[in-house]
Amino acid sequence: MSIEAIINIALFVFLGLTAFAILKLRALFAVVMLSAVFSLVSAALLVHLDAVDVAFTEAAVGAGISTVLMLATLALTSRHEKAPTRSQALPLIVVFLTGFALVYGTLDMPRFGDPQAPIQVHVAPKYIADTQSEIGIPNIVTAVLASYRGFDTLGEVTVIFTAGIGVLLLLAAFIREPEGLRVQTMDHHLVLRVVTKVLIGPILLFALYVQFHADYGPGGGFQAGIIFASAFIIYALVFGLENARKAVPGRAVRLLVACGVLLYGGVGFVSFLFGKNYLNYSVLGADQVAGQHLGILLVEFGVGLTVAAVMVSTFYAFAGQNPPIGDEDW
Amino acid sequence: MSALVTDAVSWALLASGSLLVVVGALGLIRMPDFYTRMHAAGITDTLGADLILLGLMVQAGFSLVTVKLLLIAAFLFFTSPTSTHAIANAALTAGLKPRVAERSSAGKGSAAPEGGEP
Amino acid sequence: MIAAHLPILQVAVPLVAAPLSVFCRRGATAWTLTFVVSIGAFLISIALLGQVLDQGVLSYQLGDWAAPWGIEYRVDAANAMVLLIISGISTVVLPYARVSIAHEVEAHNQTLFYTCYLLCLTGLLGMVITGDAFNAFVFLEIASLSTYVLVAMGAKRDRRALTAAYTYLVMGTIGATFFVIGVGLLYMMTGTLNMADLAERIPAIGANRTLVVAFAFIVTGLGLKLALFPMHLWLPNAYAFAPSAVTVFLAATATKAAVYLLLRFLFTIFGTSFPTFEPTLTYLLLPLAVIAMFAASTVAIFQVDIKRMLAYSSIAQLGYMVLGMSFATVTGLTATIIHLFNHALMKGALFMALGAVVMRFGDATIDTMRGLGRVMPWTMAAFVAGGLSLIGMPLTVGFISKWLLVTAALESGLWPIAVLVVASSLLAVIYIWRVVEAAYFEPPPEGVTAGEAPPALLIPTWILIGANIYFGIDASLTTRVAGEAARALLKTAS
Amino acid sequence: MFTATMAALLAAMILALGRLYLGPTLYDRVLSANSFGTKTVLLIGVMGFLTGRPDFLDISLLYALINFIGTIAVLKFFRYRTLGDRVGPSGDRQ
Amino acid sequence: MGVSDILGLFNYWMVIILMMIGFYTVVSRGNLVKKIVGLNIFQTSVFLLYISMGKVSGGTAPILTGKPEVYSNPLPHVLILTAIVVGVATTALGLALVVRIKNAYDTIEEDEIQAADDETEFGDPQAAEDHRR
Repeated sequence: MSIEAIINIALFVFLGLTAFAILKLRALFAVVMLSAVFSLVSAALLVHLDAVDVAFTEAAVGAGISTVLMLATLALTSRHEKAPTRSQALPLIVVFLTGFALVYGTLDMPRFGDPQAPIQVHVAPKYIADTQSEIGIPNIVTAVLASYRGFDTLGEVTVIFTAGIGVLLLLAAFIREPEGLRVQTMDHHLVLRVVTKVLIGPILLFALYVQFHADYGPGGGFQAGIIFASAFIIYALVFGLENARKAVPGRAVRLLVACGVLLYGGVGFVSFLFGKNYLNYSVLGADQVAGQHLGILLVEFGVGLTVAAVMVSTFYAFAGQNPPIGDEDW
Repeated sequence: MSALVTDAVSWALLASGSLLVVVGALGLIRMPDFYTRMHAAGITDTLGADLILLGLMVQAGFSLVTVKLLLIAAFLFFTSPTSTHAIANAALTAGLKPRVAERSSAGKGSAAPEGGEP
Repeated sequence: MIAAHLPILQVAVPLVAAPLSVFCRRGATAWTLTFVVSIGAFLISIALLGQVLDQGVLSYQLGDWAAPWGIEYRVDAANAMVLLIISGISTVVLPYARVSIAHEVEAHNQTLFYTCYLLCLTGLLGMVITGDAFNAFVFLEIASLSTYVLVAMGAKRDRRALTAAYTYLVMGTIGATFFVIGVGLLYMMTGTLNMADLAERIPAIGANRTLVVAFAFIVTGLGLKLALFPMHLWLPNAYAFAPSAVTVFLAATATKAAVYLLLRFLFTIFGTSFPTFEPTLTYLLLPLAVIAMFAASTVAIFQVDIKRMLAYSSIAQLGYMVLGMSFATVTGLTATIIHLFNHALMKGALFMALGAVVMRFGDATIDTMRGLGRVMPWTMAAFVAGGLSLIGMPLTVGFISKWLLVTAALESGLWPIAVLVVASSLLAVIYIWRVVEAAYFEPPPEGVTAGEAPPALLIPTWILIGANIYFGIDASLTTRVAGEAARALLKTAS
Repeated sequence: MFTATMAALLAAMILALGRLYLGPTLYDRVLSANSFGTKTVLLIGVMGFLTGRPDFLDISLLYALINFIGTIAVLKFFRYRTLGDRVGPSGDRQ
Repeated sequence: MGVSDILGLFNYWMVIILMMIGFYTVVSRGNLVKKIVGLNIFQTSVFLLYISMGKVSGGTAPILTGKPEVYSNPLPHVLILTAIVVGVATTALGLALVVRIKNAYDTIEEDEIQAADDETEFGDPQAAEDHRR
């Protein structure tokens, strides 16, 4: 067995153990930490399986944003799960049936890594062969994401936009009024404050790098948006939510959310002026490659804008809730 | 010749880094209470991680990869102790007492005094 | 020139309008924008249907990338019809929503409510029009996520809207994930995501266990989404506690889009020659449909909340649709597709009438209905007309659906099924009669004075009732289009 | 050599996972999760060298960042019970 | 079924085990947050299913290097990027709903919510209990 196979197996075993621990533990706090670990390990596995872009996103989403949101929810709800009271027989039967159906389905699958599998010989080879000449960027994933299947990505931005609007609709009314309340921040944590201050600049730079380097390496608007948002989140965590709101008010964030989607959708309409189909970027530049390049840059920027704004506004909505937990709970 | 030297240096760095990481992890699982575990994990992790990254840098030579490794090392160098410090601080202020023989009963009850904070 | 871009405009216009509506400062402005967009979408869908009937299948390649590599929009009679239902109902619901939503949703949420509504519309239209399996998933999720939020907006009236939305979210996500697993397995075996390309490649593979499992997962996932009988648990509360206008819109469109997607996967992609096609339809979908017709109708009889009663009735009606498709004949599919349309009309009207009651009294339990025949005569008349259509009285659209369904059953030689369809209508008589009895044969409670719902609610309700009767008398247009759609799905020449 | 480092990291990861599962205090869990994160950063780095394409270190950098934010969020959650600003007369603790 | 088959399907089987643990967490646990975590695991394992099928033995990440190389399939990566976004959107909405439910019911346990709902519907808890039997 090669070292690669061993890494593969080891990471899968880690995932299995983590998932099982999540199922078993009833301390919700530990469950959330474990789910972050689950995300990190699966992201490592994704790198191992050559999906660097996906790993990038999974880490930022699973270990980053989801964890922060879950912690916020725990802070507002409760941290212990009751022992299950219902009978577990029916769920167990359903799950076993589903599992066996899937295992049955694997028997006719092409084997792992098979270069002759149907998906390696039908649609995908064209992307690998033609990206250089048709789009002119080395990162094939970005090319497919933003151009060949650009409409899926427009849908993806719309999904995240929907989530942002949905969270606002659900939670906005419950955001606490800031006036007249004593605001307490992590001010006295001197070490944290200094380190955070030092780090925020580089984090923002890193976000820009990821945003505009997507053509050449792993990354793109989505990942950059999350990194950008995480700079704000860490600022809000350490220096207080009110200070963060002063820097970027909620209303502005809400409009930025819309701007990103509009930019992406609007770029699509430009092609109409030249008699081409929706989302054909080739018309944007002097030749096809230049046009595609510019188009991808624009739509990736739209994605980044919406994602960053949605993440910040979602964080505001969660973090601005009134905590119902009493001190004696601890 | 120089390839041999860089390899040897990098291997030495990687080996010592790995050793530290494993020792730290062992400490994390074997030590008796939170503060000792933190001691084991916090200190060895930072050094172990930076040694491993240093070893990789020696492997990579002068390239963009080295720059990125350097950034990661710098980042870990800053954040890892900060996190450990913050965790310890939080634990202490929340009233988690170190397991000390006998004398620990003195300051029991309320959390550590305000002055204990940085 | 614009005519060539109609397929994408159908989706892109509401999609771009959604972020635009965020800029509106007042709910009324957002409503106006939504209404205008909805009318636009309706006109586009009419034009699309016209084009399809004239020229046959339309194909639109997004970004000008050729089909299996890029995403393709593919419009034939089947999805053109569903697009028309969705955008048409949306256009009728919106004038109703303006008053009803202003009443039922918090003032500060009005603007974003319409953003969410537009997103829901976008998602439904997008998942119906697309010719790409994965793109269908993306838009399915846009529709679902916005639906969860729209349902939760009922929390101002009753906190149970929140739990209903949560249950819907969990069940819906499980359904969508099953769907994605199925699509993934299909992709694994064929290498393509384009529906037309899939349809070509699947028969070439022959008997394959992975494909069978893919089939099972897609059917189960979509079954969850369309509330197929044992997987319907999310539906009753979601419909009962959502704001009235949302209930109308969802009952008339959301499950219909899922039914369409199931039809598309069963008939176009897997095709009648797929090994598990016959057994699944005959031994799984048909019995489930029959059980749904009876079980859900029986449960409906015992409901106190009339909104929930109608929700259970919807599950029974979805049973009719699934029954029609399980015959796998042109008549059966015609019955299914025409029932998609007809059910949207009748349930839309019924839920609208109930919404008017909810607006006046705060709820719509059987108790509230007492004496309403005198208190709100026009609203209750609409309810009775819609109820008759639901039962399947001649001269209403309900009759057309049932007639076609019975014909299809007899054509397939399944006369017991035909008897069961008629028998199940009797259950509908019972639950509608309960309401009629309370409304017309019991006196209104003390202190309730006569007071009709505002015209803004009544006019849309009566438009739908009018459509119920018009298309019940002259069904030639709908039958022709539905027949065309059925033939397109079965790939038989028209 | 990379293989040995990798093995060491995997071993350390499983030990950290064990501590995360065992607890017993919440602080132990934060500590082990943080330590697990650091090891994942290193693992990705070494993995790049092992497969001969070490240019994906951006991911490691992101992990390190996320790990830090996660820890800070957890601590804020611990100390103030909310990710927003702790308010009210009760202050951060009596 | 030989050793090569077992190794060749190992990934898929592990993915299925993970999926089922996630799925079981969703359907069997009554805590609303735990259900969301379960959904996350379920979805993440679907991501691994897609990515596993795109891997080519000896392949490398689909970022062109200019040299002739074998690349893993980029299409599943693109699909999963979209799916991850859908996943986080679902998580955010689900958690927002949980927060609202906690505000409205003061609990996030399914059975307690059910009991509270029965009480509103049937008056007192005893009648609700009778009704369920």
